Amino acid sequence: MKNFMTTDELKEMFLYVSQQVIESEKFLTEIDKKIGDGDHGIIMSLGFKEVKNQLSAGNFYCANEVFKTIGMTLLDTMGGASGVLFGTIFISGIVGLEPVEHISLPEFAGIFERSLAALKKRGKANIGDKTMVDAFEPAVAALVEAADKGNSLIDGFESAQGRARAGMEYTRQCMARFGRAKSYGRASIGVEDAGAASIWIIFRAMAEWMRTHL
Amino acid sequence: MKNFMTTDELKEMFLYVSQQVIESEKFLTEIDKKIGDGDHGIIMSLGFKEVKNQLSAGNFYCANEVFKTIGMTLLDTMGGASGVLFGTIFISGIVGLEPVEHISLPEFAGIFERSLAALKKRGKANIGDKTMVDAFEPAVAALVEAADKGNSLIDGFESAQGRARAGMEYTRQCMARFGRAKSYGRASIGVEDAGAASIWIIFRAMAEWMRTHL
Amino acid sequence: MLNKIINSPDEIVKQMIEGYLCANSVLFDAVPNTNGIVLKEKKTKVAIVTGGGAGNEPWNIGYAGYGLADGVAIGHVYAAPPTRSIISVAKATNYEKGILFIANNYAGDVLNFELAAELLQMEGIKARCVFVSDDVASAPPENADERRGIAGIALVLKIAGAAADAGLDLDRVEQIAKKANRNIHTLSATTSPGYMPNTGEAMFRMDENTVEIGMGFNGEPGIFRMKFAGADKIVDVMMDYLLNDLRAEAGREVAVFVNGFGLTGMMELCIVNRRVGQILQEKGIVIHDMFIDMLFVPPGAGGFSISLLKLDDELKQYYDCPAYSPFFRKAGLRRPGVL
Amino acid sequence: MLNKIINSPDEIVKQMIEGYLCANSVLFDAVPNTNGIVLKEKKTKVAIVTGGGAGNEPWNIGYAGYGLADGVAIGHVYAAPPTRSIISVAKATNYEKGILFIANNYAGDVLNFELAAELLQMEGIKARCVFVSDDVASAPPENADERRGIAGIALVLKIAGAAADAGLDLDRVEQIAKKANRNIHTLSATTSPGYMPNTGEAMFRMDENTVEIGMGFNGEPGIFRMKFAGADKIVDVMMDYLLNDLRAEAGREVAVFVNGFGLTGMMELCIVNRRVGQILQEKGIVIHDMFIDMLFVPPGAGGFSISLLKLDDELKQYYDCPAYSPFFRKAGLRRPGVL
Ligand SMILES: Nc1ncnc2c1ncn2[C@@H]1O[C@H](COP(=O)(O)OP(=O)(O)O)[C@@H](O)[C@H]1O
Ligand SMILES: Nc1ncnc2c1ncn2[C@@H]1O[C@H](COP(=O)(O)OP(=O)(O)O)[C@@H](O)[C@H]1O
Ligand SMILES: [Mg+2]
Ligand SMILES: [Mg+2]
Ligand SMILES: [Mg+2]
Ligand SMILES: [Mg+2]
Repeated sequence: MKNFMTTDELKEMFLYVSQQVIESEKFLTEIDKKIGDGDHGIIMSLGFKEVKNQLSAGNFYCANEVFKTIGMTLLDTMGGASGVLFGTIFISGIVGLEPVEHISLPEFAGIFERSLAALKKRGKANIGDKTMVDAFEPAVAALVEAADKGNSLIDGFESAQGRARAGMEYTRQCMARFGRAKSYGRASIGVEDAGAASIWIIFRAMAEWMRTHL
Repeated sequence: MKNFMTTDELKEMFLYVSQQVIESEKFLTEIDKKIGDGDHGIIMSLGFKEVKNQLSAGNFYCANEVFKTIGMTLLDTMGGASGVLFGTIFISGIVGLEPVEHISLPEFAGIFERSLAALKKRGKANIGDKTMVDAFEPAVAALVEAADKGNSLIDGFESAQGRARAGMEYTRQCMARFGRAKSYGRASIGVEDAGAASIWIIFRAMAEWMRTHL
Repeated sequence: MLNKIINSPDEIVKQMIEGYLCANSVLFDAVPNTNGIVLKEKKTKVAIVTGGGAGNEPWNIGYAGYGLADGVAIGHVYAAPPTRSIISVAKATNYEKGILFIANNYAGDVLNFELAAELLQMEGIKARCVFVSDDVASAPPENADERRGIAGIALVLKIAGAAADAGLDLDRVEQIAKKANRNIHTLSATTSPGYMPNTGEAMFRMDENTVEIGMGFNGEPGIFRMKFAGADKIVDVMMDYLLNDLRAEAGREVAVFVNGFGLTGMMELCIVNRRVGQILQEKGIVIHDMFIDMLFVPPGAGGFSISLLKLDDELKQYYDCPAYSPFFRKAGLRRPGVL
Repeated sequence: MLNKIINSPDEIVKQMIEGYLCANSVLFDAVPNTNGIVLKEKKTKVAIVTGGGAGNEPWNIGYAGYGLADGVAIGHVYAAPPTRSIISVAKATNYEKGILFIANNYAGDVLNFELAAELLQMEGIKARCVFVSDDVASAPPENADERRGIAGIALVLKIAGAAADAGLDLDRVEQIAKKANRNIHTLSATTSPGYMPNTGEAMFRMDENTVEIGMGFNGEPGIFRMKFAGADKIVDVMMDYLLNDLRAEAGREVAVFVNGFGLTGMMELCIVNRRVGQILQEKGIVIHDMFIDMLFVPPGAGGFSISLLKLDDELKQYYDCPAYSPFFRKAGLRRPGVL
């Protein structure tokens, strides 16, 4: 098994991720309807449909370009709270980064670590506030830990997707403090957060792709 | 059994008639809803509520005044097609008539005969057009026949209410050619006409009052 | 059953008028002892008086205004106003130049407005009636004068109002109103039934997933039923029928009014309007003006109507004038944005 | 499930804009490559740009106009517009005097409009944001800046639009918009749930015979629930809460805006308005103006909102100006009937 990805492979992986998000439209919308406004699945799917178009159409000479294209496309097409936030997740991690042609676990960990910081700065949410941060922060921590330990790429992502999932499940017990869900107060307890679910779907899809293609 | 009514009795009878119409609101509205706009019961009831007020409040020295008060009140308060038409039924029969203090069958027959003519002139409907004419014309004919034969007041009205009822039932087989029901075309067949039902309710109430009070 | 936000079915028309006047006392007076309102301003011109049953607001309470009617007589829910009420409203206007009654062509309205006109004439007041019959679904072209009136009355009134404001006499205003009525053709699509404004009961039953074209607003059957299809498909079918009835050749100028029912939102109406515009453009019919509003609103019903008004220079001149009532506001076409 | 008169959920916003522009091409241009419109007229003045998720039309497509916003960025259904879209709309206005963004206080709108303002500032374009937070049910007075924005944005925009038209600079227009926002307090009553504009699904479930006070338009729980009661009872409860929050003493002047949801008709709104007027009169609060409209319309939902705007001389001066958009028309108060 390879322990890195070429820029082309990265693009292929994110095409697969896009497809998985698109197919989760109903699932995400159902969650968002319970304690939100029911648009999350729709705009995630709209955003990633366009990501698919942009990635398929483009030629990328480095990983940075792939991330940037995804981030800008999400920022430009999605709207909603999650448009900015998912845009941030893909863009902020590569700001100032030297072109990376072959991306391996340490780079992934570094990129997502920086974007986590940007996300928290922009959105002001912390763990326990029932947002995508609850899934993203532990997933990023898993990547960093795995990179520090010198684990393999695939191990890093398997662990990250598991932690994202646990984070998503953890949001069930939290009371929402951001976004529309906040209005539900204590009634938001018991339901997952839609943004956290999206994070898990993305990490799960990345791990899946790596498992079958590397 | 008396064979005439005093002006006071006439007023009492129409108070009873009003009450019967008011209590038929739902029944009439249901009919009008099937092939009309569902307002017939409501406006009949509104009109006759006000008739009750006006009759209770007034002192009448002749039958003409009672008829006129009822007719003007209906004309002023009901609206709809039936406001004008029921107004006509009570007003047009007494136009130019000498004051009548004691009213008996020939006067009733004469009044309603004239108002039938006015109604048909105004509304242009004839027997078979599925309107109140289908109930009113045979009821009036019954009064005229009974008066011609020298029958009693009560016999005249018993026969009139029976013919009004038969007329109302006959409307079931007719296709509407006037009013909103016209739009239903052949679909109006099978349903009674609301205005014809009102006519029957009025004649039935008159006969009932006479039977129990004269 | 729908909970209606009212206090009592018997009082709804009276309380509606009180609430409307509470917000608009600068413009209108109540007509004493009846359900009617009149403009405070009493210009010396032909007075336009309209009216009809309550229930499809803003028609008719919202049709009194500048460049519109001078007074409105409001009947009970779906019942034409009583003759007396029409007369009282008429007498509260400045009627020295005569009165033009404009109402919809329903038995009750015709009976009451005609009787009111007769009684006023007996008093020496000039009064005429025009009954709007724009609903192409309600009778074939050869019996066009038997057609019901629906959303088109908004434009007939607006044109007559402008003609009266322009100082034309009763004969001319009447002629122009009649021409506007002949030239305006409306067809509606109903996708779900409305609710009685006084009781909240469903007005009729309708199969889900059906669209009925030309249904009366109380559920009177239309000309045909189709399975629910996208907006464009519904509009295509309607425009076909409507254009066939209108007989507007390419190059002819028309005004278009897309009117929404209670349950159908502005988003849907814009999408409908888009297709109407495309079709007219394809046929080479010239769109002089196009507007989307909710002026004749069967409460709680899903659906809309399309009105096409064939214009000539005379009608255009009056059509282009601004009109203002708190519920019926249309800017003039000569200076956009100025009512 | 309600059949929505649309063509495809993915295309509704785009097609809505096309249909709106088809009717109103004299006034507006489409902003290329995004869902946005701008006024054709480019006055030299502070540019006002608004936007938000589609779905509650006429908000926000109908809020671009004279005396209103110069441009509107329209997001997908219930989703804030993308930052890029806001920037594109902003750049299509005449922004030389700076841009004031006015949006509602939802996470998505705040994130996107703030980011747009930051990015514009980086390009040297002056841009500020005001987020409207009028929904008194969504947070207690001590956290008033956390409140959601609902129908009140109509008046904040209208006031800011008039201030910009009057030639005030960006600082002053921003201050006035913020003051208007502080002074406007809205409370809503929901009697039945709305339907998703794109799918026709019921937005949430609600017990029949219940009224929920202060519910968010997507079904976010309100402050209390009551058994359905007559219009006056509902208004009494709402006005109590609202006046307590507003702290308007007797003699204070207010403007009143009664806004209807999709399923509730003008008749009901007039009856609601009647009671609002009675209560204000009883309390000695001076009604400077009162209007009934449907400007923020959760589609298919039953209910309404009441907005009270506390006025001072400065706000009144701008409040009184006319505003005109095809879907949001309010005559000026100085010459009734003139937009
Ligand atoms: N301040 C925030 N920080 C991080 N995530 C947030 C924040 N606000 C909202 N979110 C995330 O956004 C998701 C909602 O996104 P979406 O439904 O697309 O937007 P909207 O709330 O505008 O409808 C929530 O489930 C939550 O995970
Ligand atoms: N031209 C007419 N001549 C006689 N009766 C008529 C005529 N038009 C309507 N009607 C009667 O009026 C009744 C309907 O009255 P109503 O429901 O009160 O008025 P509307 O049709 O205006 O709603 C019909 O049932 C019919 O009996
Ligand atoms: Mg959402
Ligand atoms: Mg009827
Ligand atoms: Mg009727
Ligand atoms: Mg949203």
